[in-house]
Amino acid sequence: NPGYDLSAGTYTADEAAQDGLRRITVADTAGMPAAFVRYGMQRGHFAAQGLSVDFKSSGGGTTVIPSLINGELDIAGSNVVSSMIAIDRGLPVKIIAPGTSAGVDASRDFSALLVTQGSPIRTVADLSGKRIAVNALQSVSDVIVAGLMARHGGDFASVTFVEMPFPDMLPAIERGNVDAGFLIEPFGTVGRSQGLREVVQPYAALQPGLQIGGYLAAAETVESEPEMVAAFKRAVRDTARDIARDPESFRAALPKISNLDAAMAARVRLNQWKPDNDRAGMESLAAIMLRIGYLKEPFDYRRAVVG
Amino acid sequence: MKDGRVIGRRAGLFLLQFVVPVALVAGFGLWSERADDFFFPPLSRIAADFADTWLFERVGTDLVPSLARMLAGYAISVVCGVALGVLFGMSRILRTATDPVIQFLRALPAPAMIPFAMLLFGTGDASKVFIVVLGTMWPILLNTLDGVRGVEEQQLDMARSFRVPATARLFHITLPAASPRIFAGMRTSLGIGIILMVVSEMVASRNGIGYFVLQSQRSFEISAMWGGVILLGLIGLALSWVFVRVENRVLRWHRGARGLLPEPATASGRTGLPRPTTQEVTRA
Amino acid sequence: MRQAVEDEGNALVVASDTAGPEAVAGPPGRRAGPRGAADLAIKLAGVLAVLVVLELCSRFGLLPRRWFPPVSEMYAELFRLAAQQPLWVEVGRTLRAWAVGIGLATLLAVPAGVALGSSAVAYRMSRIVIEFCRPIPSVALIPLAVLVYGTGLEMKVFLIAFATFWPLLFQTVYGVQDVDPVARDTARAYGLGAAARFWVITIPSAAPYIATGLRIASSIGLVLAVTSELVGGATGLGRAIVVAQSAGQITLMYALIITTGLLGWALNAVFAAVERKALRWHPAQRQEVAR
Amino acid sequence: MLEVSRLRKVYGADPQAAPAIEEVSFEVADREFLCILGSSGCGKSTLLKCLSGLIPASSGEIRLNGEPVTGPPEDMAFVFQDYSRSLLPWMTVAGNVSFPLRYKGLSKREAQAATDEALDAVSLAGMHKRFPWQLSGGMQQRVAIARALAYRPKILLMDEPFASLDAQTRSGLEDLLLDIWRRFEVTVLFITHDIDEAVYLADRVLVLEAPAKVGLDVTVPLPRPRDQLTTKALPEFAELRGRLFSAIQGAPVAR
Amino acid sequence: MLEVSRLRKVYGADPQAAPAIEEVSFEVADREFLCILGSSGCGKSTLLKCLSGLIPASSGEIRLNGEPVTGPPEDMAFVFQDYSRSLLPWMTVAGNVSFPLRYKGLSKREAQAATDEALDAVSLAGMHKRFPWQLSGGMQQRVAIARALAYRPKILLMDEPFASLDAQTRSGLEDLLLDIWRRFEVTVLFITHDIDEAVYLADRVLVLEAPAKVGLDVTVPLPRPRDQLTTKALPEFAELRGRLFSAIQGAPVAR
Ligand SMILES: Nc1ncnc2c1ncn2[C@@H]1O[C@H](COP(=O)(O)OP(=O)(O)OP(=O)(O)O)[C@@H](O)[C@H]1O
Ligand SMILES: Nc1ncnc2c1ncn2[C@@H]1O[C@H](COP(=O)(O)OP(=O)(O)OP(=O)(O)O)[C@@H](O)[C@H]1O
Ligand SMILES: [Mg+2]
Ligand SMILES: [Mg+2]
Repeated sequence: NPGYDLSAGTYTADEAAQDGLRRITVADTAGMPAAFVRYGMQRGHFAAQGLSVDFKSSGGGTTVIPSLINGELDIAGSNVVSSMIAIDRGLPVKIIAPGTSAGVDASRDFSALLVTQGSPIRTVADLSGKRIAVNALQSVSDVIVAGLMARHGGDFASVTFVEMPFPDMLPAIERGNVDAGFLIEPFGTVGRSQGLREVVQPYAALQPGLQIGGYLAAAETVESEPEMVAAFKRAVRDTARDIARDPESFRAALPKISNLDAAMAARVRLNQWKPDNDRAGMESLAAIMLRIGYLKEPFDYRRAVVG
Repeated sequence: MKDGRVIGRRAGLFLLQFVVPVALVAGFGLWSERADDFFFPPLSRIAADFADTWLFERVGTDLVPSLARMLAGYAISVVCGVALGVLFGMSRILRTATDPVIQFLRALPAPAMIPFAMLLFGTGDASKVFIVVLGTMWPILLNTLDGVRGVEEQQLDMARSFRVPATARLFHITLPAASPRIFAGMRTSLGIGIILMVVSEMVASRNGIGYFVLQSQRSFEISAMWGGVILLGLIGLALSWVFVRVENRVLRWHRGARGLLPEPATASGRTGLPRPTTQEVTRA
Repeated sequence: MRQAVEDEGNALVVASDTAGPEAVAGPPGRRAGPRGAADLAIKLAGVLAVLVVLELCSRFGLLPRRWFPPVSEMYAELFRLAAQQPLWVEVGRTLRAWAVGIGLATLLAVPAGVALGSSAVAYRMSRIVIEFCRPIPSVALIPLAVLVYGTGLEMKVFLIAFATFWPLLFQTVYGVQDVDPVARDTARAYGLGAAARFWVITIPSAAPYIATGLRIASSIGLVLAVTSELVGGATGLGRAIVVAQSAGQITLMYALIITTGLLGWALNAVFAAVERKALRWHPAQRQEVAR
Repeated sequence: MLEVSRLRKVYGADPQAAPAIEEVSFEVADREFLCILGSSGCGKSTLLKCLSGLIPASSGEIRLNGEPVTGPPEDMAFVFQDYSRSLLPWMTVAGNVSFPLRYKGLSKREAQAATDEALDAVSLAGMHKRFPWQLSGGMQQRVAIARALAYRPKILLMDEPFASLDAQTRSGLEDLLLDIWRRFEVTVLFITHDIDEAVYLADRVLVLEAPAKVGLDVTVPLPRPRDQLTTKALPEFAELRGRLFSAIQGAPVAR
Repeated sequence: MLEVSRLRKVYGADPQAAPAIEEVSFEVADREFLCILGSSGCGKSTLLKCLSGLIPASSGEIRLNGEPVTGPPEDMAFVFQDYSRSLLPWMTVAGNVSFPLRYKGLSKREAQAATDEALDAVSLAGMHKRFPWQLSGGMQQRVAIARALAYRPKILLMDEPFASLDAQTRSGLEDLLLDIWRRFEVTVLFITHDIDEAVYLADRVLVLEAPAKVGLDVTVPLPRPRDQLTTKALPEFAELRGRLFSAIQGAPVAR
């Protein structure tokens, strides 16, 4: 298991040894997104595009963006909502490639809104006035909830979002510290197996196949190294297609390329990856964000996204 | 004439403390206006943001709850830290038995302990107070423990020979003798307390300065974040100002015994206890 | 202070050979043997008591077992981990940042503390800045630190040094103010210059405070090393905790947290041992020897 | 009645180390005034601390009225040789003197009266509100003495209590001590280096030789009440003084 | 030549407070041996500290060889009254004696030799490796004395240096001091409460009255070299002793 370490800190594929490859430094969130890049590396999709990837796992939007700007990272994964906020505030970064996406059908979506068995919450509209655990405020989860409530009824302003790490949500739901939790895999699976009830698969419910993640690069990099950016995009596209074609081998690889143990890897709902950016999805998210004040100006897709 | 000089010197000392801060602020102000760096916005913008936010819109919603949680945690720490420090300082067996556990607990990072705190105390204020306690108790405990162990033997022997009971020895000898160390620990903890107040508000919060700073960071409102940081600094200044005043009163004897008071009580011993001086004093 | 630097080399030699070889010889009749064994037993008893309580808490559901596994399972996981290299790699990453950060903070804070503790003017000039900067939480600085130093060792070292500077500084200031005036006058009477007094009087008098400060800083440094990895994305134990957490491996996560605690304990033991040697003259250590 | 039998004291954990007290046996009757002489480092202070139960003896036995002494007995006062360290710097002079009284059961009022009286007796009236570190060495020593006197002990242990005092203050305090000793029926153990003082004060003088064993144990045949002028002019005084002087001269110096 | 003119010292910042030294003027010739007597608390220690430049005078002037004294002059040694606190607890006995020597420029070897010699002289040979807190009071005082002697000062200030020593050790050290004073041409200022000692040692005796003003300034007419037996037997000795005694008796006690 070469290159593996506990902090999933750095991972350099064997191909780094080969000559003639462009070395790039990429970071992505620990867990499934990180597994995606490493799967692509394992399958040689990056090397095929002339890239040798030094992979780091990241600590989320607030730290990867400074790293992109100071040149420490070439490319970093983040979620589209945080990325759009950063771009809206004038940070010189651009979305260059799609990251994870919601499942096309709800049963294969990796997000889940969980409540206790006895909870009165049955639909999105029931969430009015309730406390929902999310892993980060001003991020994907609250935007998605806002979108769902706008569509299905309910008063978004009356919802209280409580920020906590995913693993802490399950006990918090069970003990009644929050009324519902907005989880992703593998915690959704864990929660369901522990008897929590799934109200909805929020990502897919808002829009099947909605793009959640995205790869960012500094505007300067996009400008000065278009070929590298294009090569990275192609590698992402090839990896996404590879996984879409044969999700089970990706699943089989999970215990090696992520921290999931084999039992869990066999059960989780897999994320989806799409070959291209989802302009419609991003624009609909942006509309919601503008409405609830997360964006200050209307989203300009052409300025924010490359390709 | 001599009085005039003394007053002049006092005024000089008083003004002196503003020289460096003013210079730094001016320097940063000038630099930041020109720097055009996203992460270091112009000082004028930070100031405007600060005024918008903290005068006095969010005082009630964020500042007060934060301070209340922090001070509650700090108070618990002082009480527990001193009590445990005295206990462990006086009993070799207890000290030895608890040492590994304490050293272990001390090294646990607060952010990693938040899940555990939430398990124990839920997501409310109690878990945040717990996080503050978990971080601020150790400097007080360690200093008290070392202070208690460093008490001059002769003083304890004296009290023992006069058959002063153990509790009285504790309150009249051990604690006063250890008080310079206890204050050192409390001073250290004060800063840590503010830091942990912020850390504890990173998770499961709906208000507080830490929450505000974190959300500003999240949404890349950098000048708002700086405003929050400045507020934290100001809180630190204010609390330490109060702290030093209390300390000067309580540790006056120590300053005097250490020859650090320029104005010891006068020889005539006129009235009551000597008046506490209002400035921290060190020997030039 | 300038003079202190000039005379430093010379002064160090003197200070060390007046206290050095003799100090090692020590008071007569000091034996560690039986007492050391008894201490060890007491310590083990203390640790065991806590472990048993925790174990029972989760076994009997006082703490929800699913979210707080029995400690025996955590330790089992830890032993499994300890047999493998990856754990030690993470420990190494964390410790390296810790060591550099603490070292840097000590080098900066102790001289600064001595200067502030012995000069009213210096203290006045800096106190507002100090009190202002001290409560600024490192977590708030993480994005800036990442911007300036990246997510590697430097960022961690910066955060650790920034956070541990303050306790060390204040402990030193308080220590310097606790110098016995008769001892200070003695040195002055014998014509010791400011630099010599610094090494011969001030440092030893303040040493108990500084030693406590170092032990406080040691654990704060460790906490910050881990926090900066947790939040800032640098590799090390903290990152491993996040990774374990994000994979839902609660037992692994707690095993890693325990590793942090054990590290803190081990580092403290080292500091305490050095302190016991170096401060044998101090009443706190004397009690353990004489009587 | 204080009985000391085969007392031995070795500092530290190593029983092989040189003893501070080799082996001492003696008795002190109730209300006796015993002075202890001996060269520097011969173990006088150690002996006093053992007798007071402050430090444990390595072997041997100390009995007070038949009871073995394991800790400081009731109604005992101690004036330490290192007086400046035995004063509490965070208390005023009055606080230092009255501090033990409160735990003896005196009311605040009584404690204050006793404090005032004792401070008066050592010529420190008006110094109540000063702190110890604002006093001269001799004044500090007198505060320590006042504390012991105000306590009205039944046993008074004094370790070179007058060492830092001038001749006049000293003789005044000697007489004060004799007066208190007589009026309140105190047993006094008094260490001094001043042979005149020892002879003038004591019923009995013990000369210790290093490492503390009793070298000489003489009863002072001088009549009471004594008086600085007449007593010191007595031929017995001079004779005893000479004897003690040569006894100490002959004693080996402590190493 | 040390000149003190109209020296006044008030502790604290309040100039209205009672002064520790009212107003003192006197001179000390080079190589003179001056003893200072005075009741407890009359300002002797304060005077010595002012002369040494350790604490600033409130007014008046101190000149050493014509230069005003603003800080501790070179080649001065000081034995403090509070000897136990002037020993550094983190240094061994040898370390305490030798540390000033190294800063005086002596090589390690020379410092060690001087330390050995001084410790020998005060009968503490073999105590090199002990720590001060493992010594008896008198031994600690002798360490402080050894430190001063090893330093080979030109000016030696001693504040009740022999207060905790037994008669024999004391007279031995008196003679040692006289010997060193003569051989190394030291100016000595020596505070004591022992009139015999003052007369025996001094060229001149100063009696201070509280709050320190010079009450008496007498030259000691005794021949040198002096000797414990013969000198003290001289009629002039007894006469001077009597004079000083009554001078001190007459002085008011410090309040
Ligand atoms: N630090 C101080 N602050 C205030 N007053 C002081 C201080 N030190 C001494 N004094 C006062 O100054 C006066 C003189 O003290 P000093 O120590 O000089 O006396 P002394 O002659 O040495 O007495 P002794 O023989 O008892 O040592 C005393 O009344 C004392 O209370
Ligand atoms: N804490 C200690 N640890 C080790 N040895 C000690 C300790 N205290 C005293 N001693 C030794 O015990 C011996 C007797 O000391 P003690 O203090 O009883 O002498 P003393 O007769 O009171 O002398 P002095 O007249 O000088 O006060 C000395 O040799 C001393 O070095
Ligand atoms: Mg003694
Ligand atoms: Mg004096």
